[in-house]
Amino acid sequence: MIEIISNVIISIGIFFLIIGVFGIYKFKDFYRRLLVSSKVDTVGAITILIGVIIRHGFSFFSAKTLLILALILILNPLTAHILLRTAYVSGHLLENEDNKKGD
Amino acid sequence: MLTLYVVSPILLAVFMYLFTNDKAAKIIAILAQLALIIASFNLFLQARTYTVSETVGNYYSVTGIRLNVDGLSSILILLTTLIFLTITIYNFAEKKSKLFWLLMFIWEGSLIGIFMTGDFFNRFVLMEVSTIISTILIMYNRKHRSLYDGLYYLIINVISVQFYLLGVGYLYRLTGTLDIYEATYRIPHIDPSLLVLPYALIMTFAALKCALIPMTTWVPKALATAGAPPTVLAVMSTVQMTSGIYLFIRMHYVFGDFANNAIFAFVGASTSIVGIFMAISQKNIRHMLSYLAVVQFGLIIFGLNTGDEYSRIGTTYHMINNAIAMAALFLGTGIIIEKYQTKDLDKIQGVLKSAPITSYVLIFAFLSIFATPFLNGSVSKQLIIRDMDILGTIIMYIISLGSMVIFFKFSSIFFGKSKIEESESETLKMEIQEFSIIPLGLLCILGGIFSREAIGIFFNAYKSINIAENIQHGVIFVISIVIAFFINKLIKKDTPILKKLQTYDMGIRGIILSVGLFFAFILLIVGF
Amino acid sequence: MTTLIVILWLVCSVFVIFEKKIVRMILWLFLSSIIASIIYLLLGSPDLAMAEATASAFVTIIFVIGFEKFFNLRDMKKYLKDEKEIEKENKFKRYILPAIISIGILVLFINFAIPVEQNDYLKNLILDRFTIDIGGENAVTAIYLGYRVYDTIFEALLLVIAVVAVVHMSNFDITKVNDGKHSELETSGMALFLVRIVAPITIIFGVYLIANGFLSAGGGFQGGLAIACFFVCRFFIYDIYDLPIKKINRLEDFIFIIIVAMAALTIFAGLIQQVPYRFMTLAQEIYLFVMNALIGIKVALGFIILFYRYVAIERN
Amino acid sequence: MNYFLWILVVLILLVIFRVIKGPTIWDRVLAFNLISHKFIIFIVIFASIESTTFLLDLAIIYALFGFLGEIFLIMFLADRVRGGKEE
Amino acid sequence: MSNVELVSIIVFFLAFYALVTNRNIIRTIIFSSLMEVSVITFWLSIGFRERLNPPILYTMADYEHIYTADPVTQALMLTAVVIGIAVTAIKTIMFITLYRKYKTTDWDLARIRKTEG
Repeated sequence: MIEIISNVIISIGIFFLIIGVFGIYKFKDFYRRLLVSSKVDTVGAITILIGVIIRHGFSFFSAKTLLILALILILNPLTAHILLRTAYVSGHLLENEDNKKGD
Repeated sequence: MLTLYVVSPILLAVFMYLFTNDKAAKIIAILAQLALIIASFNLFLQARTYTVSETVGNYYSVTGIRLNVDGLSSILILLTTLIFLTITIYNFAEKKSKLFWLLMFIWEGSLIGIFMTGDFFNRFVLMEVSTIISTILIMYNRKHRSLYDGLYYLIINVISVQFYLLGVGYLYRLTGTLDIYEATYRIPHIDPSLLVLPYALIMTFAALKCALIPMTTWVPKALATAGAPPTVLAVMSTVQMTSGIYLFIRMHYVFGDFANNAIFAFVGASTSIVGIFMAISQKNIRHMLSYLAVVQFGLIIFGLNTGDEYSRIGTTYHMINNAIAMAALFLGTGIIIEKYQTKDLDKIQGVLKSAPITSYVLIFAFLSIFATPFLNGSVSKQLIIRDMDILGTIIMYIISLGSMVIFFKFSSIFFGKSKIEESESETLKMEIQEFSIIPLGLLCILGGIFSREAIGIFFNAYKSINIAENIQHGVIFVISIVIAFFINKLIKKDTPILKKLQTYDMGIRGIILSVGLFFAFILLIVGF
Repeated sequence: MTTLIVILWLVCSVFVIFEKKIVRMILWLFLSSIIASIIYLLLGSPDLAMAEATASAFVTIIFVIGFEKFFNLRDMKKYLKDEKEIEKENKFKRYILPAIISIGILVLFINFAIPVEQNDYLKNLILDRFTIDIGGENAVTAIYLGYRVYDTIFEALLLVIAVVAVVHMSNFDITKVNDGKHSELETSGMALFLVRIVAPITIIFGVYLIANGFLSAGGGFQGGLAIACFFVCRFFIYDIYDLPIKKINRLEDFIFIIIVAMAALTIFAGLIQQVPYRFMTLAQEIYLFVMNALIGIKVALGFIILFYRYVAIERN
Repeated sequence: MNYFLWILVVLILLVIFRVIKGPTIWDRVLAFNLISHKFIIFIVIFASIESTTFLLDLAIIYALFGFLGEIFLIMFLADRVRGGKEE
Repeated sequence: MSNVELVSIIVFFLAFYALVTNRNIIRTIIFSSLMEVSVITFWLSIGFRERLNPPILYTMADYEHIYTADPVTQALMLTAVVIGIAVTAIKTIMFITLYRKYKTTDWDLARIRKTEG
């Protein structure tokens, strides 16, 4: 039973990841791609790890997975933030949806 | 405790680097060298009768790293300590920092380790250590260093060592062991078609280390780089390059009957002959000497792969003689270059008057190299020739002739009038330096006169040269020296070919490509 | 599974080679190394996967600092102008001939690389014996610190030499920089705060790797690099170069001496085999732990020096 | 569980196309970030299949070191890239 | 021949090709790093079987060690990785100093400037 539940949760996470990958091809602007992919990716990772934790129950394995989850929670948005900030500071411009240069 | 020979210089070096000053370091260095030479002589005496063998940590069978010292390696260890003692004395009056001694001692330790180890992978690690240390040391002078040469030398070595590593991988898969002696027993039972690849891969690296053609061009980069201390070059041209030959000998021994001698005899001979032309064309003393080293190493490879026991003993003896002569040449020219502040062959004149001792040592070293009767070089060459066929004999004499021409070109520095003034402060330093190279010159003479005894001690084989051979050799020697003199007169005019040869330099791409081509060449010949 | 990841690795390697811009090459190399480390994991060697992942990150850091000047277009243009100074080679000689030769050698190589089962002699011998001879539960650590500790000493020596070489090769003699060149990125408050949280995790994790080295995957080298990673984080946070490099350097050399002495006393002299049978396991575990810790500290110090040397002095 | 690994590898392959294509360096770094995170998940699922705890250490190493290398690259790119042009 | 071995050899010769054709010192350094990675991968593929277990005591399922990875190659390659990093650091610093001196990233141009003085 636990196996099935965890498999379903992991499948949902994988689905999020697929959406994230779809996102980096759908949008034509870097900032939009960053927004979509990093958010969805983080959500997917969290979901998958929760699935793995459920699968292993209350054990050392789960504790370690929890640590990884915490790390991903910190590091993934942080990377996205620094990436965006640096791109913006160094003058990478926003583009409109129909590929015209904005201000 | 064989590990002590390797670990103690390294430990001492780091200890010295941390806790002493420059002056104390110098004295400790000399004392340590003396102790090491005594210890290695003791080891040599032991190894004469039986192979000293030890597994690091006394582990079962081949699980650990096995160290082996047999006759050949004990001789080379003795040679290493001898040369390091010489250069320690040579450097005594110079201001060298602790760093120099640190690197030198680690280098010595790693070289002794290379001669000792009986493990494929350990050899790779030690080779990397010695390569990197020699790279730092040839660029020791911060002001005059040539980074291009250093980078070239480092990168070609690092890339070609990957071929060796691949070869060891294939060999490990076949034999299931990393121990060289264990592998030697197993290889005869393996299907020969499986051995082609590891043989070609390992031999490619060995050939690069021996500076065989077409991978010769790294030698002048290492041995003639601007600003390298002569002591470093003395070690580089002798022990470091001999470690390449040692690798070659050991690997050929591992492959036993599978090893193909004919190719390497051919490649060695052609290396020597090309090296002669390159050396004659040079105007820079160090370039000339570095190509002379190439000639000698080609000759050694040629001697190793032709003939029988006699030529093998002769070649091994020649390896030692060559090392002593090369060390004398590089140290002697170091004195001269420092005195004249130039490396140009045409600008140096009258050395015989301004530095008589140095020039006599240089002359004896050269005489030894081109096999003058009664010197050690002639004994070893006659031993090589003894059982060779006609073609091999002719090639050997041609190489001797070429060395003579090189000598005549070089000898222009001895005559004429010297244009430099003596400075008082430098004399003591020079005296110590000259004092340090006298033993090397003496060894050239002693090794010739007492050749029978020397070969007896070194190889447990009493093989001497009879009178008829001596007379024959003497006649050919006189004839060839006359021919060489006239050839030297002929080539004095600047021919365009020589000028082209003088500036010839293979870039990094060329040498990497030639490593690959050499590998393919061996694969093709051995495989089909 | 392995096949697909190997193909990924091949794709990345191809792009390392045919990419024109240096930054992209570094990125591809990083990616290629990381995929390679996944391959190592699938081949059953988590130790090496860890080592490769840490090493590739450090190599990337070195490359980024070293080749920083050649990132932008202007330098590349200048480089192209340089190229015109030398006489032009024709395309056949420069690209097509080497390609033909390389493919030829590759075909020859594959022709002679006859598939054959591995000879398991040494592997079985070691797997059967390592718990008795060396102790611990990780066979890789047992070989690294036991059977082949002689190699490990030279490896540690090579790191000492690398530090010496980096100091010697550089044009700068300075070892202490109080106010170096600051990074241009005005780190935001959020980033600072989060890096501050991450930094202690790295050091704890490094200690954990070192301490657990002989029981599971990991060990001195990987843990040492993780500790060095803490100092990289420190560089992110404070942006200053106030480490006493000279003292660290001396400490590193000193620890190297201790490592060699320790190996010489216990393994080379065979002291560890003299221990009474009752205390054997304990002695072995103490040996493995101490040796791992020493190597970890040495590696950490070495890489801290290398990193600071590059980032504080060579960037100017 | 094995299917998840296959899907992840295919996803990684898809993201690699973004690294190849990505018009700016920022796209490449972003795609790289996604790949390294997918690898972390890959390792966690792999460890879960094998039920070996120490493989998770590798995932932590990936998280920490992938992050560090990436951040370093980004930081040094900052003053090298101006005006939105790549490199 | 396993896939891993085949691809690692292909990558080895790709790096070889790249080293032969390029003239840029930076690239030479990066390609030689790639070559090292390929050689390490080759070594690990020596005892290739599907689903190998790590050589750690409690994961080794069988007593004949058929499905246990070879610890020897791993320990050797751990050494090779460390050597690789040390060499890379040295190469990079040498390149930086060379660039300061000759102001070029080109092998041939560096040689020309060296002989000019």
